[in-house]
Amino acid sequence: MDLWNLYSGMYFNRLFEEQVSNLWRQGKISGEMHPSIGEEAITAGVLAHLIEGDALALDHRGTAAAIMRGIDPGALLDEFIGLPTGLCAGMGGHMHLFSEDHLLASSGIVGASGPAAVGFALAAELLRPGKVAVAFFGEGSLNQGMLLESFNLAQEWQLPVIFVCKDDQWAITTDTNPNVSPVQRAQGFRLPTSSIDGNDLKVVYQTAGKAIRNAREGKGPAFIHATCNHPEGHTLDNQLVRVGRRPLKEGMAITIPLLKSVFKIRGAPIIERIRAMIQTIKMIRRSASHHRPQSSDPLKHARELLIKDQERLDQLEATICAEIGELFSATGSRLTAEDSR
Amino acid sequence: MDLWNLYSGMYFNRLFEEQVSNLWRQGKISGEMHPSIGEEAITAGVLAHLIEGDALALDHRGTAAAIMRGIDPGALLDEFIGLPTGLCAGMGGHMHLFSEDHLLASSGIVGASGPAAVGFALAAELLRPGKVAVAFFGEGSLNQGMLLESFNLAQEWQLPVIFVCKDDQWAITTDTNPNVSPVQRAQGFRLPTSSIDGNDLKVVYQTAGKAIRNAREGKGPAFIHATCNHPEGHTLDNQLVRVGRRPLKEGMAITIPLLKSVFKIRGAPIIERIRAMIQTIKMIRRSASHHRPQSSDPLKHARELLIKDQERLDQLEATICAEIGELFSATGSRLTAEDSR
Amino acid sequence: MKTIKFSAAVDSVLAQQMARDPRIVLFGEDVQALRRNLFVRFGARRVRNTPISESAFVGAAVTAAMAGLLPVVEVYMVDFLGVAMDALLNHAAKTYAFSGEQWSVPMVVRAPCGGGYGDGGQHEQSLWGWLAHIPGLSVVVPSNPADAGGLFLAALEHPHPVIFMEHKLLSDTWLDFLAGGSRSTISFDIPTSGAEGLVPNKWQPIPLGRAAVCKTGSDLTMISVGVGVHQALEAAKILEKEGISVEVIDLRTIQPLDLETIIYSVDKTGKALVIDEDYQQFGLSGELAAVLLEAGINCQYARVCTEDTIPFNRQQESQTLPNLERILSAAHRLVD
Amino acid sequence: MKTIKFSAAVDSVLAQQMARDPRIVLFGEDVQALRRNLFVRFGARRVRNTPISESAFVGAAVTAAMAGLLPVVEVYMVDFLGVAMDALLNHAAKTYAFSGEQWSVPMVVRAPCGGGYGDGGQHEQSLWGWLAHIPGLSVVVPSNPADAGGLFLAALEHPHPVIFMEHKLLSDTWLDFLAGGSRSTISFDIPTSGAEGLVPNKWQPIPLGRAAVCKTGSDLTMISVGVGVHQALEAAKILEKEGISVEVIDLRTIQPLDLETIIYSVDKTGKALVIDEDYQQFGLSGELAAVLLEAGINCQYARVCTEDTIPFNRQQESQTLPNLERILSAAHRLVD
Ligand SMILES: Cc1ncc(C[n+]2csc(CCOP(=O)(O)OP(=O)(O)O)c2C)c(N)n1
Ligand SMILES: Cc1ncc(C[n+]2csc(CCOP(=O)(O)OP(=O)(O)O)c2C)c(N)n1
Ligand SMILES: [Mg+2]
Ligand SMILES: [Mg+2]
Repeated sequence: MDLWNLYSGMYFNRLFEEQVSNLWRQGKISGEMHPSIGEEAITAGVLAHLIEGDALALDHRGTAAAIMRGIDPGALLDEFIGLPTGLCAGMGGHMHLFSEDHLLASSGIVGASGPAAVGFALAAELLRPGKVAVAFFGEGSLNQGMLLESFNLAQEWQLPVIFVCKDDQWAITTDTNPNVSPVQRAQGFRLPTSSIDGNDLKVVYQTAGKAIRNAREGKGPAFIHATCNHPEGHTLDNQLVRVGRRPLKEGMAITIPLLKSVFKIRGAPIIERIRAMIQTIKMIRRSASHHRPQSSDPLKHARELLIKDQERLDQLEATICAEIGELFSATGSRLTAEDSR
Repeated sequence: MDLWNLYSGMYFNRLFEEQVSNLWRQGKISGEMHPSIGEEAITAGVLAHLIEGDALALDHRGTAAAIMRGIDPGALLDEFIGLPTGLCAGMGGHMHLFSEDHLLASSGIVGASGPAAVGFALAAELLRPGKVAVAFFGEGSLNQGMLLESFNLAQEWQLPVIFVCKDDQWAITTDTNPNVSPVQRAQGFRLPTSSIDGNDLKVVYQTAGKAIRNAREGKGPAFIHATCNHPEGHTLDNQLVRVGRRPLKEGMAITIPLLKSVFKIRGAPIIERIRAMIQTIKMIRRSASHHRPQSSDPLKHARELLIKDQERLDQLEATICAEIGELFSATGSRLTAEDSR
Repeated sequence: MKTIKFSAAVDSVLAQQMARDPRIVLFGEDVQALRRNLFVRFGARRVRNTPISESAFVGAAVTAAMAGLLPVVEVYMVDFLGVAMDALLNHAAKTYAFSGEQWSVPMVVRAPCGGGYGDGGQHEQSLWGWLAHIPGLSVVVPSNPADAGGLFLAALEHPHPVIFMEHKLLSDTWLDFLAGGSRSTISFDIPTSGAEGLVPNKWQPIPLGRAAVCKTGSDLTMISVGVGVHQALEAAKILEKEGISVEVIDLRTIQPLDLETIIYSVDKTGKALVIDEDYQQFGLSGELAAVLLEAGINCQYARVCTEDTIPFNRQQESQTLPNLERILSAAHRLVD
Repeated sequence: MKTIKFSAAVDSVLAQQMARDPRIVLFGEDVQALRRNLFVRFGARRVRNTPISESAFVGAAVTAAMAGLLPVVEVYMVDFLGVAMDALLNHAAKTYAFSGEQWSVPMVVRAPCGGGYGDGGQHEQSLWGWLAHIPGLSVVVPSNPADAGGLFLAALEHPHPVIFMEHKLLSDTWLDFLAGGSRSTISFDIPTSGAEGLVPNKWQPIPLGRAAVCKTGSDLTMISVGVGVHQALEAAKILEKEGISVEVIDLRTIQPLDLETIIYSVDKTGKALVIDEDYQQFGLSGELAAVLLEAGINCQYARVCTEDTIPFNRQQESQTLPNLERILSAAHRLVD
């Protein structure tokens, strides 16, 4: 495992997405924005094992995987902005990344990465023996029928698919039922499973390595459950996160109508209303405590593994910082030039 | 458990469906025909516990359940024929049976009975506390996303749904992968499960009783896996069954083109072809051995429990026989009268 | 009369009716958060979060309706009905017919639709003409708060399944949620009179199948729905200055169509311009041509619709969705 | 030239192309049995049974195509695409556009369609106009063995997704399978020249988007597809005896439409009668009206389509699907 190399991809992605977030906040990127910040160790640990000819099926949160798979960051950035010079000529945006060269496809439809990986793996079996397909998806997607079907199909056809569930415990505003075990669900389809701390790069690397090796050898699919945390919440600046971060300003906008509603005549018995109110407050609180920088940050974690060689680390980070700076300032001036036209 | 009563429903259904099969062969019923002959013990054992206000979601093979739930056999028969006097005014046919009075709905879409039962159960929880919903489906349906999703939804909402998987080991021409355990799959969704011999009326009765009692008491959904056999195969007179029964005549029609194809130049390596040929022959053989009357016939089984009182049994059967005779001869003459008009 | 916002109008009718009619239940992903004001008032039994399992919960709504409830089932976007299409196509739409018209399915699917905020082609579709193809479904697309409330009330009173679509450009809550609308740095082409407007003090149902003539005119009839209605009105204003008198019809419901209003108007003007944000081919714009021809109206006809997958790039997006420029040039071609 | 049956023509092209092009794989429920002649020749790697998981395996076909295969994915009936609609609507149809036209999806969905054999409304739908609404999908509906083979070859050569539909009334194998067609006691209204017919010794692709003029005439143009073409020809024969000269157009592909042929013919006859087994509203019949009006053709127009959920009852079924009687009376109304 070349830790330096992996860390450098993770670090690059973090800075990249932070800058993307800025651009988004500046209104240079339209629509929603689902950062993958926080899942860098999962991405790096899995992708470290991929070789040319392997395929990747991504969900709505595919930035880190696209970056670490080697897609040109400039093309990616331009795609996010929607420029003709983007990876997909500005047609897709951050949820619809496609690169035939990398056999990389993403989708904004929850669960779609499962069938997509199965199709990629089928092509691998017939055209590129020894190659594999990886599907990334969140734990919320485990409720989407097509993903469940794809577990079974991969198993029936014994295809080289690695299903990677990035469990951040949230699906937008819904925090995962703690009684649900993703691993148990995957076992229902006879998939070999592992459940790991997705913030721990080494563990991800080892687990993914084994699964991918097996898949290459024709031993069929596997399921990896890896926990993580998305400090930005579901999308940049979504209401839940805003309330968590600016409780006074944003909280009031939510609280006043809530209080009005809870006291309206006609409705559920008071006890049910109180329960609903408490549940709502709890959900907002939990969201606030989850959706902020965490001590478990995978980047911090990985960094500690390298801190022994502080000098090299500093240099690496400085280099990447400079690269990112260059990329974004170039793009920034291009955008400004266009704006003024 | 009123064995006599249950047996009488089973016996009635068997004769009813045999007569229906005759009418179908006579061309009086159009389209496909999926007999439920062979699953009478499952139906009887489960339905014995249902009371007014309980709901039933059926698949394409719903005749036995409709009969034993108390739908007027005359209306059912007319529906199968497509008469305006049918249960659904002849609009649905045997795959689309609907009775609001019985809260009974069926669908020809594989897996649809799962979501349907969840909706019925939701209405039960809110409008008819203590009432339950039963979903019947085959083991092939366990691969359909919406059914899997419905397991989870019923569990999340803790609804009174009893999911009953009638495992006949076949989905049309596909015999079940013996490595797949329906129970394991259901456990993936945290459903309490039982796996039983669906030809054994007593066992079905006891297992279903417990599951339904729990559901009524608000303890949530359950999954019952019950084996059975459909001696008629997937549909009446389908090609696989015909080949099994009339190997000479029907077999040749299949074999000649097969042989021609297997020896065509260009195609898979010979070893793969031979494997495919063997698999095809095996499949036809297995179908032939499955799709004929079995010693495990649930009716025989149930009958043995009553044989002590041979006299009463004879009388019961004679009565039912007469009822069926009357029903079908009346319908027969109506049809003839219409034909001659 | 009071002034409220588009989605607030729907929510207000929903709250009013939930208070009156205990059969109404609301479910969908995150609705306890998205409709939190209903949640804290009506509780967890009637306002339910679902897993991300559209085919199961839309399917469940069908039988819940059949068994006595009146489900309002909400999906994040109409685009995501792809995964639940069987429940609509083969169950919601067909049960009444299959049962010999004995058992009906009173349910409402509430679905945001439409584009114009840069979210890409899997999240900005309209699909109203597509859904209306299926016999047994009604499809409602309001263009302003008053219609949204009145039509939603009618949808709740309708004994058969209704797809109720809220254009995201008209809904401040959806724009906040899906377009980062809270950013001061981004702006959208929001039709102000559609996003916010006067509504009656007491809601009255607006019958399904009744179009609104938003503006009368004599030279040309523009027929549209949703955001397109506002574009048509804007175009009409400009054309009016050129001396072209435009009649603007807001269909309000796609299925059933208000044939009478459509035919009467085009018969009068002799020219029909359909502005349809849904895909052009095999959809609403075609159906309007057919009903005109069937009525024996010989007219000049043009359409401005969405012809392709909607691009993410904002400029191309606005070229692909109907826009003022395309509407004006089509109108000119018709009139010259 | 030789005479073969409808589905055999498709199978024959499929076998020929599988022998030539190793990228072609075939999968679907029970295809190892249903296409057993291909199975024993091409083996289990290329002819694959699937579980009953349409959304997974149609979805998988999309990326399999993107990664270098040419999947022919078979579903039991077009009606069942309801459960797989997301794969078509949001993936197969959109990937080429999303990728900036850099990555295409060469796949063929083979789906039996149509009614007239008494199998009920969830199993007899046509849905071709519905599918054609989605930009990015081609939709092919042949009416005879020669077209079936030639169009299937073109579908295999097409770089984008094609829905290839086989009308069950034209396919003896599907009728056996789904209608108990092996019974001597039952009969269907099978268009004989559609179910069996002459085909070329060497298959040539028939380009998508090229209609066939099956019969020329001067008073009235009938436009149809699939079984409707045969009904139109039958009606034309009867009308001819009354002195009414009918031109009959077989569209063959719904998407793309052959505008030229349609417009030329209706311009000539001044009268268009659309016979469409798919649902009437918001579909093919409407689109044809629109393209005629857009071309500035002022014509008389009528349509005979399926207006409602298809009843199981054979008599009502035949009243609901287009039939000769309805076609003749519509033609008379147009001509008188
Ligand atoms: C079929 C479908 N339903 C709903 C949505 C809306 N949606 C987008 S992301 C998301 C939550 C996904 O949760 P998870 O899979 O855990 O991924 P996460 O966002 O937490 O990384 C939902 C509901 C969608 N895109 N597709
Ligand atoms: C969504 C869908 N796909 C395919 C079919 C065609 N089909 C009808 S029954 C059936 C097999 C069902 O097998 P199983 O659930 O085991 O029930 P069984 O017929 O064995 O009782 C199939 C594939 C369908 N009706 N619906
Ligand atoms: Mg998540
Ligand atoms: Mg079975």
